[in-house]
Amino acid sequence: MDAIILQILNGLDKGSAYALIALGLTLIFGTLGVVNFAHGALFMIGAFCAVTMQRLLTLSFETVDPTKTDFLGKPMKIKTHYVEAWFGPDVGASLVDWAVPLSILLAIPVMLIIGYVMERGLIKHFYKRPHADQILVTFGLAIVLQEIVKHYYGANPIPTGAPAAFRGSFDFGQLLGFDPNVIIYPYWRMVYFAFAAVIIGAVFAFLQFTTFGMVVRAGMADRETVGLLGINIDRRFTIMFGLAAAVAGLAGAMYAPINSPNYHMGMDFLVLSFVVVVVGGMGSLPGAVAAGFLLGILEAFASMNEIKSILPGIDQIIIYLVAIIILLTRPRGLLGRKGVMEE
Amino acid sequence: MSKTDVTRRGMLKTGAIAGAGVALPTIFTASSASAYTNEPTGSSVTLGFNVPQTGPYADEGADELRAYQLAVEHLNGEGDGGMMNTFSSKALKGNGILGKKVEYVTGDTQTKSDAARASAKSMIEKDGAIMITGGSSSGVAVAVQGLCQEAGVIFMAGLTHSNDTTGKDKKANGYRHFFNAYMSAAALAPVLEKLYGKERRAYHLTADYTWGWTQQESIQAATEAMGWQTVNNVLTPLAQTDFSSYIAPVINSGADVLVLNHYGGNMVNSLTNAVQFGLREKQVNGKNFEIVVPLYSELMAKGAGKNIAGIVGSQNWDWKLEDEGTKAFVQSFGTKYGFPPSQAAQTCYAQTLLYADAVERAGSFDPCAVGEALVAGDSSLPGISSDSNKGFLFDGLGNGQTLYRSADHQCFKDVLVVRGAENPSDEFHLVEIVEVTPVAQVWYEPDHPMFAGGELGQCNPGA
Amino acid sequence: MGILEVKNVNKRFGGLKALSDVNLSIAEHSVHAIIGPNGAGKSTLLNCLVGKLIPDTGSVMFDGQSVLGRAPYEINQMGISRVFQTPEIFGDLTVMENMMIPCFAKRDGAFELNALTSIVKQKDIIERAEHMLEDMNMIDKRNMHAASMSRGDKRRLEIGMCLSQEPRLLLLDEPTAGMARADTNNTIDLLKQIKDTRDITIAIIEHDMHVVFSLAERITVLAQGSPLVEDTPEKIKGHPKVREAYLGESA
Amino acid sequence: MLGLDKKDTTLMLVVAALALLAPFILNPFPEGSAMAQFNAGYPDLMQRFAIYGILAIGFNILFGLTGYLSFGHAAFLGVGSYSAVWMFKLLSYNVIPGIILSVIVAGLFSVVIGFISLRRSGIYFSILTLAFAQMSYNLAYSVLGNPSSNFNLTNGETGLQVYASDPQILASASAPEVPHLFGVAMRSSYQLEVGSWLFTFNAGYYLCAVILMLSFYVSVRIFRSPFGMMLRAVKSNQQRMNYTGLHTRPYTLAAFVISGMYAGLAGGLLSTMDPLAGAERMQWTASGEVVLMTILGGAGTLLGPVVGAGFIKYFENIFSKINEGVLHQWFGFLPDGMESAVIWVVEHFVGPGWHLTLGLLFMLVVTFLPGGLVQGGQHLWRLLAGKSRKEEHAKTETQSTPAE
Repeated sequence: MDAIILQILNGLDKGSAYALIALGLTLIFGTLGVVNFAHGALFMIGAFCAVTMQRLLTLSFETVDPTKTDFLGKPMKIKTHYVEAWFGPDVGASLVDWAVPLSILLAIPVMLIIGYVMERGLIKHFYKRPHADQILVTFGLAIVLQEIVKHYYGANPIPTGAPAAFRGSFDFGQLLGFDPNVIIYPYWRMVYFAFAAVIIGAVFAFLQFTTFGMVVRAGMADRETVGLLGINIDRRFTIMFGLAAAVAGLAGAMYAPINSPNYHMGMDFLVLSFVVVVVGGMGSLPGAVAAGFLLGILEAFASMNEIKSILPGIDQIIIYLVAIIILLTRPRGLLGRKGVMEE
Repeated sequence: MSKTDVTRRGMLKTGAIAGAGVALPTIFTASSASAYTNEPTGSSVTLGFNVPQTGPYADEGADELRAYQLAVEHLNGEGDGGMMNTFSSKALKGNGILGKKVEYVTGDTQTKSDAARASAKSMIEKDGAIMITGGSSSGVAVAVQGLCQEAGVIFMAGLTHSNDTTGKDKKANGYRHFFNAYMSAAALAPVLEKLYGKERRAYHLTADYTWGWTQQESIQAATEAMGWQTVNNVLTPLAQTDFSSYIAPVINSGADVLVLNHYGGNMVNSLTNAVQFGLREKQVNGKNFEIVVPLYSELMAKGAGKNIAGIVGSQNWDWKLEDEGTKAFVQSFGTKYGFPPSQAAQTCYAQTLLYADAVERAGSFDPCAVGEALVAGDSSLPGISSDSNKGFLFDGLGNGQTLYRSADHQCFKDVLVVRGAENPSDEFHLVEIVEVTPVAQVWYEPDHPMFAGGELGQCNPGA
Repeated sequence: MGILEVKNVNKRFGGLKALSDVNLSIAEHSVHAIIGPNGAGKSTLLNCLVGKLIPDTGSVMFDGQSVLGRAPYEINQMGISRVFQTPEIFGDLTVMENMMIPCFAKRDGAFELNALTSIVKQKDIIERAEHMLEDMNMIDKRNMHAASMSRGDKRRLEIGMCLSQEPRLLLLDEPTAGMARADTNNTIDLLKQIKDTRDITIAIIEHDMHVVFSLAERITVLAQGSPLVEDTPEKIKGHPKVREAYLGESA
Repeated sequence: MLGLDKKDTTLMLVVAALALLAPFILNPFPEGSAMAQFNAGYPDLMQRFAIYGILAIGFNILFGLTGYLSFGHAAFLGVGSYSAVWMFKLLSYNVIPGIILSVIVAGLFSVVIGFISLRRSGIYFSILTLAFAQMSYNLAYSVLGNPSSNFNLTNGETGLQVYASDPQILASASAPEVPHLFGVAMRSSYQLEVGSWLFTFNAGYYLCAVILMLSFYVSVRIFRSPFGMMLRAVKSNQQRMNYTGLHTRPYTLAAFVISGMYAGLAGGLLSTMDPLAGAERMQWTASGEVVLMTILGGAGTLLGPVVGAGFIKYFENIFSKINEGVLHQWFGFLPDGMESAVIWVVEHFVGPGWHLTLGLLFMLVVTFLPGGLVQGGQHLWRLLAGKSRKEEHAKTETQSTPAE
């Protein structure tokens, strides 16, 4: 029982990441009809916003300490963080400690700008082009973004810890009446889940309750008609693209403490997130979210020893297997609309 | 835009044949006149450095490349000479190899056996490389080693830790300086016993591919031999990035040690996840819960950050060793690049020097003669009585006295057991050396079951 | 006994009853029009005839054989061709290629793996297609990209493609919808000519009364999913029920 | 000639000439010159050009004609590779059984995957094929390749290879211990020296080249056949197909299987040239690569996919090998400061930066040469030649239909 609850928690957590990426991907599919292979790269850039924030906060000046020597036997240079010099060691250290949450402040404007530039500078010219061309150009862009990040940050993962207050685990089981230390779950992963829930809720509320959202939803359903109403749908779509980029970026920034970011993490997520979006059904936001959580939970269950001992290697293929079964039983995924990306 | 670097076949450079030549039947690029593949006939010789330049191991590849460039400098008599000065064999004179200037070509393995073989082939076929070296994974090492065997050039393996490289998949033309999974396990077991006691229950997470399997098999055998129990061994997909669903079952499994048979990004993530789940603070069976990472590297330590504090593993070499060879190498590398070398860099540097030295001693680039020289002699490691304790004995390349064993082309030397530092003084002191396990303890016979099944076969000169 | 016999056909979409107890008989060699206000179930009925939808109950017999449960391509192979409201042609192909495809379908059936013969060698098909293009008065457009033609030309092409299969029943779904008057009249002339010169039955769904009364020999009026009346055009014109159900709505 | 019209015959002759004279064409620079770095006329790369050309030609039959974008073609490549190596292990190093079996097995595989995946269209189809290929890859890498288990089909990460202990029941003592065609080793080469040029004629390459020409010929025939026209019709309007009495599923399945067999053939040839089959050949990145090759060159054009394949393989193998030392040679003539500045810039695009160059290339080509290198190139050529648009239009009509 405890094992199952733990795997459900894991599944929700994995699902949060899938759902957040898939949500942005679907927004772009649904509103703009663009297959964005660079979406994983946006997630990666978000994670590197956290890394950058950490780097900014740990910018240091060097002083020479003649009493110590470095590995070459020369006098050692001691690095002091500017923030510690300016705000005192305590405030400075806690600022550094809180780098990841603070990076949200960096990630939002950066991702909005990247999204805006990407849409106006590149994607805009590909709305009427075949999907194949969209794939080629966005894939090229993804490679370019990746290589730029690799050039500045290297290929090795970069540890980006959560604030000390969120390290360690929460005894979840005691809440449910289990013995202590049976069902424990890391604080930061719970933060991530809550964060994902807030973002998903905010996006839905935005689309549901604002005029802007209403127009965009109408545009998703029937772009031409909305265009005929004299509404400047293009400008709104640009904003949607920025929003999708911001969602991906925030998902990435907050993900940094869970797994150390590296430059190719976007590609690792790209294929999975496409599977999630399609299983959810093209053009359906709730579908993308539901599929994200469903696949996350199934993946967590498939990695349980009890299941692996019956079906060796099932954890390697579970997502794909489920995707095949769902697509064969439900032609348009869980909640897909007819005619979207079926040609 | 001068001259003729980095291209093939000295024969052409001498310009002996002008006008339309005769079509000559050849295998690979050895012309009928030469006795072996890519016989250098001009004033230079080309080595092929095949390292990962893209993909997750690109940084490791970059460090390997730095070491190679340094080695080439030293061989050509530039720079401070590095470990050439401390190397016990004095055959190298700093005038290239056999008087020929050393040149090199580089390629990208992408950490894929296909791409690595393509890159190595291009070095052999297009650039006339006489020796191929490098790599950062065992799959690639085995693949390229097989290719070099067929092509008739020497392969000096880079970072490859699987038992198979000099076990099941060993080849006459292939040579490994790096240690292997068995040695890691043999070195770790006594230290683990000393640190954590005999009564331990271990839970293994193992990367689901060749290296992971041999690593797990080795460490399980070694720890069980000293009394540990193995609670479970769970295979994890290579592409896995989030290990939470594999870590969670550990919590209530009754295990008090977690062994992470992971490398690179896998290890960084699984360790980070394990620490997140509070395993380091856990008490099980009245003991502190411990995590063991059998194979460490500086880059992994860097990637995992604070999570490695106190976690034990093994290394082939570390720049903090105190011997003369290490000091010379660190000085030389650090001066040129500004930071200390990684173990991948050291093994690549040593392999290049060992190759060059063997050529000098053999007096020829013929792979068969070079191969013989690489493991030549009846010298043996002291303190080990075994018929297979035979090969080329050397010192001064950073690992103390080392035997290049002729039976399987594996180097035998001391193995380091290291631990993640609690409070590293800087980014170069992430790990500290716990113990240098003497070579006698990691010795095994060539027919050990974990290494059985392969044949070295005959050396192939390619002609 | 008509060539097409529809008996007691019912079709529901969730709570909505789209067709209820539809009975229809189309006599061979006649031109039969089905009219009715929006939402009367005309398109649903048509889709049931060609295999796109399967009725909940009832039977649809074509020339004594049931069409129910057969895929559209099988029903087509039985001899029913359909012209769509917006012309469905192969836009990426040339006009000539468009015309050749149904000729192949007629000759080779639903599938033929003739991957290594050249099109150029298919003399009989080329001849047929050219002949039909001449009939349709489009031979000069043979090398045009089909998508780049006018709507009227696309319609002609589509009808030509259907005819080249020599169907026994031609179903037309609002063939003149969205057409200019001149194009509409051309289409009427074309259909008249087809009726006069070919061994064919035509069923037509139409909104445009001008078209209906110029062509139809019999008319079925559909309202709220079931047939209201069936009669000759003259009788239909004056029928009070029709005026009420149909004209009242469209006015 | 051979059932082709004049234009196609010319095209076929051009391809044949390019394939047969590749050792000359790809080695334009003399040995030892600084530009020799750009020579591609060595056996391994020439073989790869031909093999990936075959793969892309086959992929184009599916994607270019029917518009069905398979994201799992690497599975067939991998299956073909494994089949060929198994033939080497069980029978002998003669390449014929290996190549034949690779085509058959890939064909069977594609019947199964195609039958299921083609029940859906559009992106749903793409994801189904992707899912099948990723499952194959993951299983081949781990569960199906554990040397210590009884069922070691793929030899996992190391890759399937021939061991001395393998049966090889048909091996004769006289035949070479490497893949060979009735005794001619695939890696044997003749070299021709002309002045300071050196040209290599490799047996394996010529086998690949001959098969490439055959594959190209078959592809031309398919493009010009009624079947090919039906496939284009599927892409254009499936609804009309159905209401014209044509069953689209067998057409798409046939195209899928043909293209899967091409991929299997390419996989078999890869093993034939180099008898080690690694699981990475089945990874999604490999599937993506053939998609990129086809689109880059021009989907739906006859020559495009081959051009695209050559382009990508050239960058992968040539640009990745340019290192700092080479750059210093090239720019050594510049004054010191300028030299390091130029090298600093160029360095980003070569060696470890070859991915960046490729990514930029994708973006530039698709932005400025819509329709891919071949169509975009033709377009550009006509613009430069100053022909009127009408003429151009008339020309494109007689050509195969452009992508989508």
